[in-house]
Amino acid sequence: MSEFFSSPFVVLFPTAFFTLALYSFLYKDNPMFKFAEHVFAGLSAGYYFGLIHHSVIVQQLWTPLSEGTDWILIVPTVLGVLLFARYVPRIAWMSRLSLAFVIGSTAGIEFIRQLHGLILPQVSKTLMPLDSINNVLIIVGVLATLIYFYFSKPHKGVLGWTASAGIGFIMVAFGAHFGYTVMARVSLLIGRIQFLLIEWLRVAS
Amino acid sequence: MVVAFFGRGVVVDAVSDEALRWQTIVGGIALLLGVFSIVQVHWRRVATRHEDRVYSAILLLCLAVMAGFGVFGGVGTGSVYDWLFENIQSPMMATMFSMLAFFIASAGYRAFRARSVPSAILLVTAIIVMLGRIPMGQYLYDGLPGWATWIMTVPSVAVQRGIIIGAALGAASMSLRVLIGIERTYLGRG
Amino acid sequence: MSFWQLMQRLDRRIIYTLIFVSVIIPTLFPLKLPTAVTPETMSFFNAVDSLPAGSRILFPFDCWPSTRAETEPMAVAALRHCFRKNLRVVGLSNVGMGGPSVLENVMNRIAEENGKVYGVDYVNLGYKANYQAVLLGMGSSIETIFPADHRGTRLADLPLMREVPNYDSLVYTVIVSDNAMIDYWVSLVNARYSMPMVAGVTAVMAPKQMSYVQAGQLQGLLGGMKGAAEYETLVGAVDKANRGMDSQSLIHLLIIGFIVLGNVGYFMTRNDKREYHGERG
Amino acid sequence: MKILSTTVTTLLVFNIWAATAFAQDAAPTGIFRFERINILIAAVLFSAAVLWYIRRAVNGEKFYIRPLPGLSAVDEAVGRATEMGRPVVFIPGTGELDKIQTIAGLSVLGRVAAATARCRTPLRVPVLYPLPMAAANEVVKQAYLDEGVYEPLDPQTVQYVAGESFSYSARIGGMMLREKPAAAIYMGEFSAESLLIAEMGQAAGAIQIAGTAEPEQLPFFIASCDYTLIGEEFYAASAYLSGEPKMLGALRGQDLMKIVLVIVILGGVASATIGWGEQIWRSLLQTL
Repeated sequence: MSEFFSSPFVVLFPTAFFTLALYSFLYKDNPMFKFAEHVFAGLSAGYYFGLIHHSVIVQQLWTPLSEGTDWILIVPTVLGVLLFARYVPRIAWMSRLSLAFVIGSTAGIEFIRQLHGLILPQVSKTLMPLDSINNVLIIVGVLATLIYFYFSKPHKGVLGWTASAGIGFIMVAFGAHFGYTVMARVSLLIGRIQFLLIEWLRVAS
Repeated sequence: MVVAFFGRGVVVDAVSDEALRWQTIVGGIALLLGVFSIVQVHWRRVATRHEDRVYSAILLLCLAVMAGFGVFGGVGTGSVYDWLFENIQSPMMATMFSMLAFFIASAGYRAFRARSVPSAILLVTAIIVMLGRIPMGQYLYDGLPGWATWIMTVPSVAVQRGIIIGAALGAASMSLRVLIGIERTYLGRG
Repeated sequence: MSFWQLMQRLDRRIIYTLIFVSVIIPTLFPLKLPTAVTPETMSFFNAVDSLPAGSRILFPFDCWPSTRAETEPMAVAALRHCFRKNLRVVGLSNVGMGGPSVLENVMNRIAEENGKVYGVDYVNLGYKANYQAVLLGMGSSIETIFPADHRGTRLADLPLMREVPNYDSLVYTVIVSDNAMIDYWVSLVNARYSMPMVAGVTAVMAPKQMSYVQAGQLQGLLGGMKGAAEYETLVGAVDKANRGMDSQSLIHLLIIGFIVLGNVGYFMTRNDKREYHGERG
Repeated sequence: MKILSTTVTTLLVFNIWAATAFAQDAAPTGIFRFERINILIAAVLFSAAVLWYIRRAVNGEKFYIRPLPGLSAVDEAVGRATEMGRPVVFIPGTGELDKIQTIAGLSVLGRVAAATARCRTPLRVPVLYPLPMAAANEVVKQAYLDEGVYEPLDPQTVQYVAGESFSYSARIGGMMLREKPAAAIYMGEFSAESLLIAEMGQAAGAIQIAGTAEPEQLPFFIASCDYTLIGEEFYAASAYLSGEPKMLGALRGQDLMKIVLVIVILGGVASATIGWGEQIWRSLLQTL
């Protein structure tokens, strides 16, 4: 009896159950999927809560504050607490201050990052001599794609012609990427089926 | 403008580091808002005897259990928190991820119709690359895997680069619009 | 409704069922479809095959459990090859969650199969945070970075590790990676310590990594499950990857078949648009 | 409101200043990083181009902007939802608020929320992270107020649903099948869950409009959605939808920079090919 309870079938039963419950959704919505879906959402929110509690609230906020080394952290704490102002109608606008801080700093950081980290290096990589078919194609492809995004004129004449070349290139790239990704996604499915058939049911080896 | 990026020194670096650290902390505290939201929605379902109230109760229970163990019961290997993650949550993540195998097939089947020249190009490259990836394709025509790799390393790279440059221009312009305050739906139009 | 109209708007569940079947059948009954070996896999095999017996190699397994279906077969085939050639393997992982335990599991299984002893023929160093410090630090002293192995044994108590103070005593590196760690291995360890290396990466990453192969920074490359299957064939131990490739071939052909049928249907019924409302833009 | 704007402006000035932490590498000493002067020039040029066109727009100049089919579809989608009496789902991506794509998505949300408020069509905004949720809440609340809808927001409108992207997708899938939204709009940063969400929406019969700057996810949106905004088009979406001259002016400035980049590429390629002067172009673009 105890052998049965320590068999992989029983030990892995919860894992297998939830795996099958999620797959059942592919057929149609059903109580088993609904159950799994809500358990999944609850667990993951709880997991995230635990994670943030330890890695942010305790490690980055509480510890430095309680050691009295980093008083400046009171400012983000206040900004964080201000987010809850929206539950008090009279001071609800204050929660926007915190959001303005985050959105503003993001915009500031991104403005330079896009120029420094993306535009300049990507353009720089494209400055290649026209000494092979591949180089020519890459340069033409980059230019055509870029021109496809030009907003200020209708896509007619030379611009229209270039933009059509651009959309052609884009479709080649997207088709290729799509086809290429099939294998990676099927691998994931194979992994789950191998779990069910080999590790759990042990009907194959 | 943008002094810190071009300047250096103790004060400047400290301020910029601080901004990122603050974002993390504000985000951490905001998590409580998220929990408020989830509890508000599902508690109401339980209280108003909504048809899905049982599921909502299950969700709240799982949330409480997982968060409770996470905060009070330790998170290391061998803890309940870790066990629940390893045996329930993580396999469910893998299962959802693997559903993409089905969806990539249904999406491809439905969308890849040669209705226009661009969609015909899309369709043909997708088929060439798919054939180039499997041994069967190589038996059909020896050069197929080479073609597939060439498409991935030449035209595809060019397009990625074009999209990245274009998107970066768009993102920089977006940031600028936020910074000078003309793009602020998030603060109202006042 | 004609056959071609039917082919145009097949219920998605029929597609799902066929995909399930295409995975389940080869898992239960291997079809043993042939695999053709690509040059990158061939050079991966040759590089490992030409190492003299007894050589010490580094074996980083930088993978998340979610890509296990692709990465584990590569690790299995590579370790089989190494142990059969009597190489001695120092494993580690730069992915904290799940990496070291999958590696431990695979190493023990393949070692047992080949009669290899832990501590003498192979070691699993486990995981340490801050990969840049790990990769560079191991160049001067492995023991400073990993005072103990994954099982908690001090390195001084492991005969293999006594012979390996740093990268100088390791002749080769075989990497299995599902993330950008591979870039750091190439740009830090290959570039600074001129450590020769080969790598197995996921299918999605493979095209980008080809540039390292062309530049000679990687001496060979396994791309995803396909690379693993080819390598299994070369090592002469057909296993999960080949079975997986059977499913892969079936599903790829299935999708291509559906797309072709859908298109034939589209052209056959293009003229009677009134009956067809299944699709938008 | 005045005080608020002033505070925000102060914060923004501070933030531009703070906008750096990602580049703290060791470099030669000195107060000013002269090796980065090219980036300063690029930043100034870019800002100047955008600001100049905004100024011209404010002075009443009209600019032509090529129509984007995906965007005219937004109104159509909201209209369809109203007719059918079913909700509109909006997902501002699955990124944190520290991603510019999330902010761009939220700007589009403002326009969509205004449209749904006008038609009194229910809106569902499930969000993956708490901070974007708080921001989405403000955006929707403001849009409703601007359209004269004063009832308090239903907590179901903007909601936090799960702690990580796969459980999030599972919840979205369930929601799609049960509530059967008439329209689904996905604008923001997405990773692998893009196709999960879009196929589930497709199965639920929603008209779908997507926009993202992730090159990896675009093929899946193209396959699964009715309209897809690619990269730069996605960032331009909120400007298009607002129709404000200032915003369209900004797009014009961005286009001018595009022409500059095309010229730089052509010039650099020509130099590299004839083997003369390549270094000048390279030093223009170097990033240290």
